[in-house]
Amino acid sequence: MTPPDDPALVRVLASDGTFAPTPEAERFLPLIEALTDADLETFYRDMVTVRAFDRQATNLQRQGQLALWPPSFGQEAAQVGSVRATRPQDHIFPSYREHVVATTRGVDPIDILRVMRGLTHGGWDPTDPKNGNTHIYTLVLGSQTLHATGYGMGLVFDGRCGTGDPERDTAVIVYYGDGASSQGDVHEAMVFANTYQTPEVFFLQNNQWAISVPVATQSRAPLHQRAAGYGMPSTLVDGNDVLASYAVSKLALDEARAGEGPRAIEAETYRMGAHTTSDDPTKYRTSDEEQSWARRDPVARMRAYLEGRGASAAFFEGVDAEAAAYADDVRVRTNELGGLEASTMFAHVYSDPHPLMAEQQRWLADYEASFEGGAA
Amino acid sequence: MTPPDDPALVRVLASDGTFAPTPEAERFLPLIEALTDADLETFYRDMVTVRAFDRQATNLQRQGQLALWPPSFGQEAAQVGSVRATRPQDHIFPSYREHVVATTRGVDPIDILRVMRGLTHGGWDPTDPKNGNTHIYTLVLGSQTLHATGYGMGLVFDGRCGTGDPERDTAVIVYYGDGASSQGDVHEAMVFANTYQTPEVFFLQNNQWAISVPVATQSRAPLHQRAAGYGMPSTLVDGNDVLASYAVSKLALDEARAGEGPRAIEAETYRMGAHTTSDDPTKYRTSDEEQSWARRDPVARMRAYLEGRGASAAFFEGVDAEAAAYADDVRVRTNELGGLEASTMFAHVYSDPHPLMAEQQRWLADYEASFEGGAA
Amino acid sequence: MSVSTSPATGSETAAETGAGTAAAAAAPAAVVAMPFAKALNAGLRAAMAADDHVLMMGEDIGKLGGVFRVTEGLQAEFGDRRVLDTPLAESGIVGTAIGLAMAGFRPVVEIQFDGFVFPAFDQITTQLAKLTNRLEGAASFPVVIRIPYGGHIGAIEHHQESPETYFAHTPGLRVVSPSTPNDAYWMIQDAIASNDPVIFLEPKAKYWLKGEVDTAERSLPLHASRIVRRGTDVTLVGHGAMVSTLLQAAALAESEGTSCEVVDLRSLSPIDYGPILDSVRRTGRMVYAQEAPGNVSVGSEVAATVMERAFFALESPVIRVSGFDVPFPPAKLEGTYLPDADRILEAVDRALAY
Amino acid sequence: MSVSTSPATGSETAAETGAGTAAAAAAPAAVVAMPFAKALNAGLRAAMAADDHVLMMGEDIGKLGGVFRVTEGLQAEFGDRRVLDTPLAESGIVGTAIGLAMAGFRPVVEIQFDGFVFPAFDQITTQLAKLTNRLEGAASFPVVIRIPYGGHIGAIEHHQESPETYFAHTPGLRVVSPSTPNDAYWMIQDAIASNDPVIFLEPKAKYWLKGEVDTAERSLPLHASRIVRRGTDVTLVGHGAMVSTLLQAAALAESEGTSCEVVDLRSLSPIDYGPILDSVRRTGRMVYAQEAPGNVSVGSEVAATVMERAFFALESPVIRVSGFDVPFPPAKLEGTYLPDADRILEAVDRALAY
Ligand SMILES: Cc1ncc(C[n+]2csc(CCOP(=O)(O)OP(=O)(O)O)c2C)c(N)n1
Ligand SMILES: Cc1ncc(C[n+]2csc(CCOP(=O)(O)OP(=O)(O)O)c2C)c(N)n1
Ligand SMILES: [Mg+2]
Ligand SMILES: [Mg+2]
Repeated sequence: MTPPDDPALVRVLASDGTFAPTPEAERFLPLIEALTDADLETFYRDMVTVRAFDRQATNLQRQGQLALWPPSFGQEAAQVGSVRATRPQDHIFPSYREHVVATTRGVDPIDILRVMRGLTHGGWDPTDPKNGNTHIYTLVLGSQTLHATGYGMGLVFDGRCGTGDPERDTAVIVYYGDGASSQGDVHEAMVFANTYQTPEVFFLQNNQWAISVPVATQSRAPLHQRAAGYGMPSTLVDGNDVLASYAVSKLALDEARAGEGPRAIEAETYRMGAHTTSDDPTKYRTSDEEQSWARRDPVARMRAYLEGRGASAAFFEGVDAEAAAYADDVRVRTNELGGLEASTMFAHVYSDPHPLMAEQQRWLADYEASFEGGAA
Repeated sequence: MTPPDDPALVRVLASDGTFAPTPEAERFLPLIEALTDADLETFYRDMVTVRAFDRQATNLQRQGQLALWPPSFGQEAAQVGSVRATRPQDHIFPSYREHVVATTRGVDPIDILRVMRGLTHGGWDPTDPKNGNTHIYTLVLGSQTLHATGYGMGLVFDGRCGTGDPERDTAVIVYYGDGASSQGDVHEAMVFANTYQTPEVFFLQNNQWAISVPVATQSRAPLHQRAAGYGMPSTLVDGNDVLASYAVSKLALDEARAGEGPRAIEAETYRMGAHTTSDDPTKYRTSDEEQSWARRDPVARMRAYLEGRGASAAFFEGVDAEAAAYADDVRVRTNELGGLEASTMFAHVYSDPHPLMAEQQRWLADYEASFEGGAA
Repeated sequence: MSVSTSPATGSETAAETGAGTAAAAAAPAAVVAMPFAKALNAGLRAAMAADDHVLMMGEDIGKLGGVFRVTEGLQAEFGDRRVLDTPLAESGIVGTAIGLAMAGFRPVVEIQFDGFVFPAFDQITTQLAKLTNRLEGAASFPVVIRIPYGGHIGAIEHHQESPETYFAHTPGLRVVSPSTPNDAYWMIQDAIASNDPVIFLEPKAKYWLKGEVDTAERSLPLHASRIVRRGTDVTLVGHGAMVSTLLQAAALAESEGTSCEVVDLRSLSPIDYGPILDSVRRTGRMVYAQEAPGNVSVGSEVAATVMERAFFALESPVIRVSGFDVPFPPAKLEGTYLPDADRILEAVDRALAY
Repeated sequence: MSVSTSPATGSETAAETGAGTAAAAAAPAAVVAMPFAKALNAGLRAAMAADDHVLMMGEDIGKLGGVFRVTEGLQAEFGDRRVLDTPLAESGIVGTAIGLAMAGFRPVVEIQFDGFVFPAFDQITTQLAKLTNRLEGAASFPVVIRIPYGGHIGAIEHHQESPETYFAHTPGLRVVSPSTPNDAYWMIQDAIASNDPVIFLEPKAKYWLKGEVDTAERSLPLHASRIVRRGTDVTLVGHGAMVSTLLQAAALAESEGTSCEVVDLRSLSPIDYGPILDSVRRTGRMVYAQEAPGNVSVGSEVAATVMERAFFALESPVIRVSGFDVPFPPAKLEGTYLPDADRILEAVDRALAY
């Protein structure tokens, strides 16, 4: 649980925000140098905004507005860096903690909360352009990696990658955790991805824990080493360094889009909060460990870097105010959320008409009507 | 499909039987030098005998005596080498083509044929000492790798490995194919094996084909490279070289037994026959390919080596005669196999009494009796 | 409750050969005799030709044409981007088929044998079956999973099972099983045309059964059941390979003076109860036959529902004839395990004895 | 056909608290009040203390004590070689449990939630359920798979399902579900003592239910059903969390003048039909309630079998009240989806109207 010191690690910003690239980071520096000040500010703003949202959601759960909340707290840099490296045409397959990814791609945070409130299993429509090709959360760990790979196969078969046209070539990026990495589906996804040379990035957020189980239980070897066995290049990145996370994702996505096949990234990060609002991390981890990772806080690190580059106090205040407003808006709109029609239960089980659905929906309507009439 | 020339390859005998160790084979030579002439002759006898049995079984299937036969033809060196490296206390988890392994450990070949004749799903009792701790065949590809790993976990928990006592320390070896390597269960088995440091050897027979699908479809990278991702040492061996196969297995099993954790071996070999007697390989592979592998025949190679060491014609004649007698005996005993009592269907579905079994068995007995009485 | 959508053919041979009298009467028929497996092949070919996003995935379906040769020639005709010999991993096959459906494809997956569908069970039940619902209808998942199923071929373990219960119980899936070449030809095309996931169960015992296929017009919708023999005393119901066993039993019963009506279920989810209830209301007795273990099975559902809906019409309870509640036994015992005409007649006798 | 092995308690609160009157009468009772989850914990502890080859496996069952704290304290007491926080892979957990059973262990597996059992489905159905049979009895597979199941807790997707049908249909498995702390305490020990694989379904809605546990003596064998309330007009049957709903319905019915008998199934495979048939022969009517989707379900089996075996005793068909045939809906709709006392009473009315 000490900070990663694997020689393969790509890191650009030290914990204190100083620009101190590791040797492995050298080849990524041009990508970082190409970033404008506005880009850097956007990265920071993304992280701060979604952290405020995340804190708000935790509070909403405590207030009984949500059934559950799985915080993204601590993983903002891994998520912002990778998602800001995507292009609009790319497809995003999250697991279930990718709030930063989803909202950055355009998903309304309320739609995530609707899932956690028990109003929907999906939340948003991935085919609606406003959601930035963000597929819905998947709760059965690892299963989304196969969906992403299948989507990537479709891109290959339809000639939607490797044409050399950056506006058209499309990649997929799939998110999964250190715990999920043990699932057979993740293996099979890597097998298929390499066989069909999908334009795909496997983005592993190793946040050190799968609920109460440390990553050491999943693997004694660093997880990024698995990719080589499939013939797939992989990169280990400091996931709490938004610049490094951006750069390694950008390169991997560009290569994937260009038709060079799938890529893997392991982002070393830390779940700074509880697994979910139902969880009590004090049962299984030490506050020493938590504190050591608090010192690597991705938001503080980027802030220090921007300060070092001369960002103004007004900028930070502005971002904080924006974030607070964003979180407030979420609270207001959560409180306004309505209920659910019982009939929705039957509406989309099938796409084509289905006699059992019609029958049961009719039965339920009649049954409910019988109460309204004062019967039973 | 050209012969393996991976620099990692361990090979001792060239295709023509000359002793020509590859650089990687150097460290295994002491294990080979320790073999006696009798050992070498045993290896050869094993291979010839089971090849004769295998041919006999193919014939028996053609004569309608078996429903199906999956030949081991061509894979004798991989199987003999690895199984002769086991110790009596070791546990063996075959897939379904390990006829050489099973019979060498003591399984009666008739028991394998009983499975393929439709008389039993199991065939033999792995808890009967005469079967050398050989577990039964598993047809759902890859699932046996988890059973082997669980068994290995039991050995660890019971302190039955790593004590330093070679008579007592126990290992497991599990066999699987290049096709099966794509299954999620194989991945999960490697995850668990490495987490619990099981005394286990994952023995992959890469016979180049999964029915009609070439190994290139399963992986673009050599399969032995997967192990490293789990932190597990692995060895690539020429599986048609019985000496090399023996030596790499011996070392891996010794290390596993000694408590050093799991090991992986990929044996490059070739399925010289059809997938099963239902298969027609001419549909999917060239006779050029088959011929190039015929030149690497494991039995011919070992014979040439023994001839080079001065084995007598009488020895080879003796082995051939023994093998023919063995195969004859199998034919005779196959023809003598009886039928099956219907009641056996209910006998072992559960270990403890079960009302539905009792009821249905009784019903069936009454029903069958009703015909005997001339009724219905 | 729907009413029978099809005229009965009135003869068991017509059902066996698959000549739909309705279609034959309605349109100039293009009737060709072919085996069941070839009819499937022709149906798949037609679907692939009609829509270039129909794609086949599975183990050994390319050069080899599948272990039962159902996809024979399709890779040669449509290329290896449309007929994929995948890596050997069933969860991977179904999981990537889901992703391909998201990308606009209509994947048709072949599972090599009934017993090998279980590694894909999670992707089928928690993902494929539920994704349309999870997405509130934003996307459809037109994935067909073809599974050769059932016994009668004397094969080793895992090669003779009838897993339909697992799928029929799962909301979001459709489950069908043709019993004749004509149905094979049309139902596979209708399954591919369906916007929902369809578990397509192919009674492997019938792959070599020859019958007439009317390539001009389908006789029935995908989810309709069909009366394949008229009778007055007892209604016999089943699906897949059991249909011919039921017809055999009906023929034997006739020689003993009992008139049996036979219904081919065709669709196991949803079940078209119309023709069955209609029949049972006339006969007052019903026997259900299936190869699967009987405990908690499709037969349990049909029996419970028919007894519920035709309670007063029944002279006897619905009698179920099923595989025993044991794993499919070694092949030498399949004759005992599988319901045959005699066991069906024994049940008919029991029904008549009430 | 067995006959009821238990005296009815004659009161719904006794059933709720789990005080077995039979046991109480027979032996000096050591009765302790505790919540259902604690009763399971105590049962697990007793089994581990009695046999050092009983071993727990699962996700987060060690330090955390399981997400429902059912294994709380066991790792501290028995060590991390007997209470394993495994890698996160359900097929791996069940598959290695099988290997451990081969090595002489009696593994007790925890699946974190109902919806996450499916990745292990292949190992459960093609391996665990069949290995004893495959080995012709040469080895037993005493593996218990504990699954918190069912709704009522307002949780997100995959956390509220009732997958019993998949297991009850599978030969080689036993499937049980306690509904009271006393049953939880004893049934988990009996399941571990069983030489067969047992799917142990824990109605998670009841984890916090307090009741009396008689730690001195079990009241019933593992596979017995139990009449938990006497009545004369309609027999209500169910399992798990539904039992208390049935008792609630029975109480309401009583106030309207209808006397309901309530049977707790306890074992879903095998089913102990004795007490049910006995009851139905007296009442002539039956309602079956379950949370699972009704189509092809345990309820279908019970309905079909009861109608078959008590055909002439029935005044009305068996009426089933089930979850709808849809995926378990978002939590805000669980109140509509899950059968409640009103829906059971509606079914009682329908039964009485025949
Ligand atoms: C197949 C499956 N098994 C179990 C669970 C229950 N579960 C939800 S999250 C979780 C831990 C996941 O750990 P990891 O993959 O590292 O992701 P993280 O929570 O750290 O983001 C578990 C066990 C699940 N969702 N799916
Ligand atoms: C899970 C599963 N899927 C499919 C099959 C059908 N099948 C039997 S053998 C085989 C090919 C196996 O290839 P490989 O693992 O390389 O072993 P080999 O036959 O070459 O020894 C297939 C697809 C099976 N037995 N199990
Ligand atoms: Mg994690
Ligand atoms: Mg192979």
